[in-house]
Amino acid sequence: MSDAASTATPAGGTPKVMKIEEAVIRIAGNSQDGIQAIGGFLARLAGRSEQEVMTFMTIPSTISGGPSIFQVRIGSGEVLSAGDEADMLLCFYQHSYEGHISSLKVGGVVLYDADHVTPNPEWQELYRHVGVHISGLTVEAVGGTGRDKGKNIFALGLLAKIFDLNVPRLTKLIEERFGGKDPSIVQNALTCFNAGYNHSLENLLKTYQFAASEKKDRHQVVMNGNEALAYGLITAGVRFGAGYPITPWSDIMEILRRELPKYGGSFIQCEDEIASISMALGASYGGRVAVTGSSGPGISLKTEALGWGVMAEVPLVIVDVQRGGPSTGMPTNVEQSDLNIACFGGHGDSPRVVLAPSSVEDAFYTAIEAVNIARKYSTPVIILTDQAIATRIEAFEEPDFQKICQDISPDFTPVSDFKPYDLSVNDGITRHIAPGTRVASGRYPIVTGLEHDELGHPTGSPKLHTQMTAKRRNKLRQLASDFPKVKTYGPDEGQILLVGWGSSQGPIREAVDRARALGEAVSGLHIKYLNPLPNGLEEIFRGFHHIFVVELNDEGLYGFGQLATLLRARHCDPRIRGINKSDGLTWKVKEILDRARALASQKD
Amino acid sequence: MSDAASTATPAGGTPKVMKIEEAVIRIAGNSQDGIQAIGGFLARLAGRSEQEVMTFMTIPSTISGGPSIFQVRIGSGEVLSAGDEADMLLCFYQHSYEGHISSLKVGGVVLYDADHVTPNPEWQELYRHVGVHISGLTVEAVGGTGRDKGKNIFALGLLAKIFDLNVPRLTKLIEERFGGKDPSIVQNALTCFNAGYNHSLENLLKTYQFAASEKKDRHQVVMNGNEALAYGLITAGVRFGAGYPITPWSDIMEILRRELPKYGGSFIQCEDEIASISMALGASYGGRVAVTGSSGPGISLKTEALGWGVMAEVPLVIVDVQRGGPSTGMPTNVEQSDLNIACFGGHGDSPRVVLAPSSVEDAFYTAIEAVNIARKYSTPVIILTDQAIATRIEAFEEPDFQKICQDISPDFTPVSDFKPYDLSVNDGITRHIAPGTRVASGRYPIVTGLEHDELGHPTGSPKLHTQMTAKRRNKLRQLASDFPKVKTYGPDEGQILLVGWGSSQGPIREAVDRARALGEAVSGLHIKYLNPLPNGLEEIFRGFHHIFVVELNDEGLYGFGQLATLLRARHCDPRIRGINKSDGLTWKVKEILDRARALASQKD
Amino acid sequence: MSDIAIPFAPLPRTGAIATPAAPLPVIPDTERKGLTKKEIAADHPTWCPGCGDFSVLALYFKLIEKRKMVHEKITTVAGIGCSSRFPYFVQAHGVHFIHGRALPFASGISLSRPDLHVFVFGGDGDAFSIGGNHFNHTARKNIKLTYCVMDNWVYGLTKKQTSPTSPLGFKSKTDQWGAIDYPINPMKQAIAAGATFVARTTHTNPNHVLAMMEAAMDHDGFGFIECLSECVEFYEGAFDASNPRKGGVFNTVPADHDVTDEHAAYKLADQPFPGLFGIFYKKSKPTKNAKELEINRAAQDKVKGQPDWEILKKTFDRMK
Amino acid sequence: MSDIAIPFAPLPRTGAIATPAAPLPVIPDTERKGLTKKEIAADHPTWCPGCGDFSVLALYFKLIEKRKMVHEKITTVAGIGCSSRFPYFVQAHGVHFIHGRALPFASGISLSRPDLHVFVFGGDGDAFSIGGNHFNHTARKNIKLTYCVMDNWVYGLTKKQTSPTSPLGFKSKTDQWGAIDYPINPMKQAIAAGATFVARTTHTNPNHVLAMMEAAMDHDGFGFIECLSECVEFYEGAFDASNPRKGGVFNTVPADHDVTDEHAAYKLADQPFPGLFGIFYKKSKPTKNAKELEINRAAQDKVKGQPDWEILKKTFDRMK
Ligand SMILES: Cc1ncc(C[n+]2csc(CCOP(=O)(O)OP(=O)(O)O)c2C)c(N)n1
Ligand SMILES: Cc1ncc(C[n+]2csc(CCOP(=O)(O)OP(=O)(O)O)c2C)c(N)n1
Ligand code: SF4
Ligand code: SF4
Ligand SMILES: [Mg+2]
Ligand SMILES: [Mg+2]
Repeated sequence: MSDAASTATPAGGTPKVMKIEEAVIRIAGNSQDGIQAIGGFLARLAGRSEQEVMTFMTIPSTISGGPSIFQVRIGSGEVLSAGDEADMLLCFYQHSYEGHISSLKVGGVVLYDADHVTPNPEWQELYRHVGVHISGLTVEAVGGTGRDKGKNIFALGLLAKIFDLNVPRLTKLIEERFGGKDPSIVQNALTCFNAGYNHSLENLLKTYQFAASEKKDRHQVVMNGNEALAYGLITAGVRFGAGYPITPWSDIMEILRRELPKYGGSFIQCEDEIASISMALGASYGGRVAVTGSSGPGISLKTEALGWGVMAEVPLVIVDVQRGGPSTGMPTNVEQSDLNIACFGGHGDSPRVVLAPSSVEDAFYTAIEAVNIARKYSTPVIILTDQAIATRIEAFEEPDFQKICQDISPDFTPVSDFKPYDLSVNDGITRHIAPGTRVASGRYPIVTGLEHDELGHPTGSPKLHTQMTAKRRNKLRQLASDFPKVKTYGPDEGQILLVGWGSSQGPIREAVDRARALGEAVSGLHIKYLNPLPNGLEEIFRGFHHIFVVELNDEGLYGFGQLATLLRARHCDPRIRGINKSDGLTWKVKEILDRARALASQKD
Repeated sequence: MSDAASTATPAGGTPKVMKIEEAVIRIAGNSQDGIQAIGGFLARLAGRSEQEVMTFMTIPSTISGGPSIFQVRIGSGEVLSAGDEADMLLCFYQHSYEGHISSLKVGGVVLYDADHVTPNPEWQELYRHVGVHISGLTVEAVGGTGRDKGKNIFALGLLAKIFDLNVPRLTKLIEERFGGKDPSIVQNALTCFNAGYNHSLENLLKTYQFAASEKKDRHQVVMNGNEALAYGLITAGVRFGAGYPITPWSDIMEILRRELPKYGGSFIQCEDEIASISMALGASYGGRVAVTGSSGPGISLKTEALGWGVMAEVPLVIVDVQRGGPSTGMPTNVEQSDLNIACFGGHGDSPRVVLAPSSVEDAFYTAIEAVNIARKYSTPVIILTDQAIATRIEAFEEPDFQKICQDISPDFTPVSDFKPYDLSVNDGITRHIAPGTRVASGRYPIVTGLEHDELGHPTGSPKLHTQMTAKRRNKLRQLASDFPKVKTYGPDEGQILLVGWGSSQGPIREAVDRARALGEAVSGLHIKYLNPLPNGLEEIFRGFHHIFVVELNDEGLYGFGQLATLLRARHCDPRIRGINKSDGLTWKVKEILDRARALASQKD
Repeated sequence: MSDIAIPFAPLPRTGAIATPAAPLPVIPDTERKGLTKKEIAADHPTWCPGCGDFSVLALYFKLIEKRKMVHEKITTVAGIGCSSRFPYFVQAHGVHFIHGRALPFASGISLSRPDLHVFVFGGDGDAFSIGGNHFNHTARKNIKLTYCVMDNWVYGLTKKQTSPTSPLGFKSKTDQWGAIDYPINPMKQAIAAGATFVARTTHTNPNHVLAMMEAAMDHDGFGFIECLSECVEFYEGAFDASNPRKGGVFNTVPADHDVTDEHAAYKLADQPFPGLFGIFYKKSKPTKNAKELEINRAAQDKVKGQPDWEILKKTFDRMK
Repeated sequence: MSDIAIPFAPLPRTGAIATPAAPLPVIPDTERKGLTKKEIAADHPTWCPGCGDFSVLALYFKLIEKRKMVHEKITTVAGIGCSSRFPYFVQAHGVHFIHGRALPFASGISLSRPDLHVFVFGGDGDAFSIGGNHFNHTARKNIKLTYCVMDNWVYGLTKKQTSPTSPLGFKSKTDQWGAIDYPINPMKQAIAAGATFVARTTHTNPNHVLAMMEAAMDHDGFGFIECLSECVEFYEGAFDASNPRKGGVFNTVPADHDVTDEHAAYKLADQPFPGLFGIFYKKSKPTKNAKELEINRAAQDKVKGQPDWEILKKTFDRMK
């Protein structure tokens, strides 16, 4: 807790309250104990209290559950990452205690279940230990059914006390969460909560209180990145989707399957990923941009049909929730190793658009943007999100739905004559008419994956293949010129420029802030549009001595990652180097800075 | 005909023989007329006469056949391409005459079927016209069945006379070709041939004679690139393959299906491309490197399973006979647009090996090399050939089979203990034992697509994912250091370096020769190993002012092609620029030179 | 990070199409007179002279004329193959998709555009080799569309490889000694998969083909027709035994056959070639289209009258 | 261009494996004593406590013990899913391939390694959703291997989505209101596809499972077993009606059923859940393995005694 950790108070004396800017709390136990729930409550509470919040969790690899953590960072100021080190570690078992103590800041607080954890004397020197018989007290509280179900809520009560959290709001959240089912459940939950809250922590001498965060003009909503993306698509006007389950993409399809019917749409679970993208393309052809998506292996399977979308120039949104690869890889870990397939997947020259959201909120708006680009440029658009954004919870300002909700239903106004692949149209962009649109001339278009003439009929003409290939490429060049100007985070001149994309925006910005605080001339550059790349990057590069591309993927055959490859190829600037890792985990701010400093001190 | 064309001889006088170095003959008609056959005979004859030969043909897009050409270039010296301009045009119809006259060298000879073609007075000024009633005379010759079947053989006779070809050899070839079936067929063929040969061409005043080519120490064989590749695989010891038909890959699978049984192997036609690569991987796991392959869309479908091969580190050979893309694209045209998918196809970081043959002969040896690399580095290897190599016919020295034939049958010697993904082995390369191999320790390996430990069991360990990712990448770095040193074609210093890969080697070399002949400092660099790239290219680049990468693919979003992208990314040398086209046709030497000169005169 | 703007404003709805000169009047269906063959025929087919596919095309034209289809609503979808070139020859909205995936594509249209009836044409390889799984799942889900497989027992476009319907012994480029894999039985596969309309016909009997097309089109659900269509180039004479004009016999499904009896239908499919022609199986069962619609109705009842943005807002309120 | 060298010399054959210390003796099969459970069990399964898959695994161990399988020849292949984690738990050669493609992979082993008998395990989604087409084609080609589908009527690994075998009304994450797609009937699909051995069993009847595994393994061809295997996490109680211990009934195929009668077998599959258990269909028919072998024999007779290089040389002589 920025500053709390420093001031170690002497034993004895009365509890005193201390103001803090932010806190990183790591909850370690087993997934079955509902530790995610504790984190969820804290996050939502922070949202309602207009604080910033970010969470991070690990998912056990076995279905039956197992050791798992949930880390939540709550701040009155801007929260950019889930935090490198925890201020407090709440642990339910010996394995949680031993496995995660190292993630605790020296001087930090260990809150442990005294029924399951025996503290280690050495560690007691380094960290402030607080033991509570969480299991036992929970069983007592709910009336000795013998099962300690609810100990997570009990622990939530403890945290509420320690961090002086808003109890009415928490109570409300608990009621909302457990409401509906039989009332006894809500009752038990509240009992556990109060038991925890009222449990006296005589041996803990301090209560922390978050400094008030500046008032937000709109309410905050709290959700994870998959939810944000799914609702963004609905807001954009998407009403049809098709997919096949795969982690971590599945919840997007599950949300759309549940929600779309309210809007007169539907989402179909298909027999495989190939059928899903084909079905989505069919619906797009039907007149309204549709969505499909997947993760890992499922994305590879979609590349053939994606190529048809590029050739036929049919709009489509494809969501890729990246996970650890290659092959089945590491399904519940994060990685940014699908940039290559997103930009180049599929045979032949098949230019498509690739965008990457940087946060949960950005996932929401990126979805809308993707839909609009797909329609405007009549092209498939890939949204390259990842497991970290998918699973982490953030609070962000509630969107102004009345303002941004889109109607993109098809238009069947008859046309006099029509050529979808018209080479003469001045914007050079293909437009399709949906079936059901009458063409007065009686000449109807065919939409096809063969090289074609302007009406969509097959051609073997070298001239047409040359022209159509250029047409498909040039519209993306035009898109690039429509992109908003890229700006650096921090001054546009300095020693080191940290270039990143996707979910690493937060850690990179935090790294920049930290370095700046220490007087180091470090700035950040976040690239959201990955294919085509925005123009004018060379000017930005000119302002720095070192350009490091920070990516969660392998350094590759030649020593740099996937975005670095694109940038080096385009700009031929040897100062562009890679900071990469493939350990399946998000960046720690410290890792980035250490690597950057080391690399900068090396000769290129 | 290098020199013939220049010396226009006066009308009248007696025929005289003239020595020529080489000739480019274009035969234009309908595919049904068996014009491919004429070309085939000429090519095989050239082969037997130890001449160099290269052919080029177009395939009608409709199944029912239609206008088609076959061009053959025969030379006593080295023949590098099928030739830009023809010395002689043999045309059967008005459309063939009008459609192809422009491909004829000014002063060249038009040999036309006077029954179907009426010469154009203007053109008669520019080209020497020779009309023969080919159809009529054929019908007469075979005894007026009314059908002009055999007119192609009649025309062959004419050419035999004009070019003073070796008649006994030709006769033998005709007998071999039409033998087996009922004798009357051979009879008719020979009748047609002789009729053509003995038809007096009083109005053609010259007979051409090829200068003797220097004696080759081995016999020459004549075949197309698909045949060479298929037999190369058999020579390498491959005994199992699986595939699904697609043009132009199909004949490779058809040849293997027919030939492998003789060697105790088999090739299976599967229900689709995914099943084929899966089946091939199964056979590879069974202990002996197997092959699969496809073209265009089929390659996209294989990327998921390919990724498994990379992750599990199972050797496999994947043949990609490139055609015009994207999507169904232009199935019977050539393109080099699959380099991206070959290097990057599939999700996650999945390093694999990519090689491209440069000619029919090279296709044979590249197949062997691919198999050996796949086994030595336990990795999937992609052979990136293309429609041009697949369909063109070349003559090359018969391989010394006794010397190069390989036995790669599996070895089941029991082992004491075994870890396929052993991180400690000094060469850092994974080895597999085939099922059937006893492990004395009783601990057996699992081969898997999940990230794994050394025995192949799943892991969630960040450390192992980092180590295994490095292991999969580093073995390819090691492979790169084993590559033979790359050499330039022509001096290693100069103005322009023309970099190319695959089937454009011939035209590029010819472009270099031509430019050099004119005193221009142009050299060539052929890159056979595309992933990983060979080391030390920067030294070669240093010797030139301009580095132009000549590719049959699109200039892309940023103005350069797919190999250029790889080279620019690795070497960050802005002088690397692209010379690209996507018209579905092979390079004309003139195109390359014109484009190179123009680009060189531009500022970078 | 709430400084997010959306650089790409939504296109106006009309932006989806090339700006038409002056918007044209919509012709009420009642005022339509059926289309003439001339109006509905596009490119001259690139098929080999004599290819069976010509008759299937001709009968599709007849169907369009006879049933007075509304021109702009005709939607023809195909995969890849000789037969799959079909849409190019029909002067109407059409799609030439990828090999083996025409059904899911067409399902996407069918499920999102209840106002259209989609026709899908393709070959035996497209349908039963690479496309086999989509065939089964489209059938079991009973998605409303008409699927006519032009079965020539061979891969035509790729020039004579064995197809899943090639009989044992058929000499192809991939089975030089004759096919050895047991062929599939399209009728049995369709019935076992749960198809609700299963019929068999042959290109040499125009009236029968037309009758089957009409019946399939009128069926509310997945309508599957196997139409024998000879490949004169690579499998000449394959179907002579079913062609009276070639000394063959054209036997129709017995009049007393109960088309709703799954087992009887399955048994009919046992007969050796030329087998029987007609409707083997027909059952009315709610379509997936209808079931999805029901789900929508139920869901929309709960939010009656609210504009989309309001529904979204309420949803987000629950995430505060 | 004949200056071509081959930079990569072939590896010595033994190069395929990590150089073993001292080559070890091969133990003749006759001298083997059956393996113990301890020798054949690997990692402790990561399945949820109570998952039906445990019993299937236990019975595979039993089969291995009982049939005295040679350790190094046991080859277990799976796709992706909870059930597909199977190979990790067996201490023998094994492969964890990709989702839905275990059958073609296993076929590659079966067709190139006649000395091995491959067992394939997987789930209902793996087998009938993404893998459905491979299932049909492996069945019709009658490729020799044993395929045991552990059917739990749900997607387990991905946490409760509808599977092709989920009954109508099953509430899953992708069908919150209950499944609406008509489920497939694995027995009918297998029979119609041409499978030559089709059996059904359930994890709660160990002896029956073992019997089916033995019969499938002894069948010369494609042996398919649907084994109900409860997902206690996401579909608890799904199969109670088939479990006497839960008040259900376990009815076996009637003794007088003729397993070679395709129609009778197809009819048996009509019964509503819990249906019947046992062998529905069994027919001996030449396998693809045998037919390919025949082709090889014929081809090799023509080149009897010639080393490979000579055959190649002769072939090239014809291309001069
Ligand atoms: C993914 C993919 N694989 C293979 C091909 C090549 N291919 C085109 S059509 C075809 C099969 C044609 O047979 P069929 O479906 O029976 O149609 P037909 O030509 O006989 O009418 C194949 C294998 C392709 N275009 N795409
Ligand atoms: C190509 C691909 N698509 C999707 C997935 C995600 N996935 C893994 S297992 C599975 C289905 C599991 O169901 P089932 O096959 O019935 O096995 P179970 O877990 O029920 O035993 C899915 C969809 C994947 N790994 N690969
Ligand atoms: S190849 Fe066969 S199927 Fe194709 S067009 Fe010709 S006759 Fe018809
Ligand atoms: S989720 Fe279901 S299928 Fe998977 S292990 Fe648990 S109980 Fe078994
Ligand atoms: Mg066919
Ligand atoms: Mg399952």
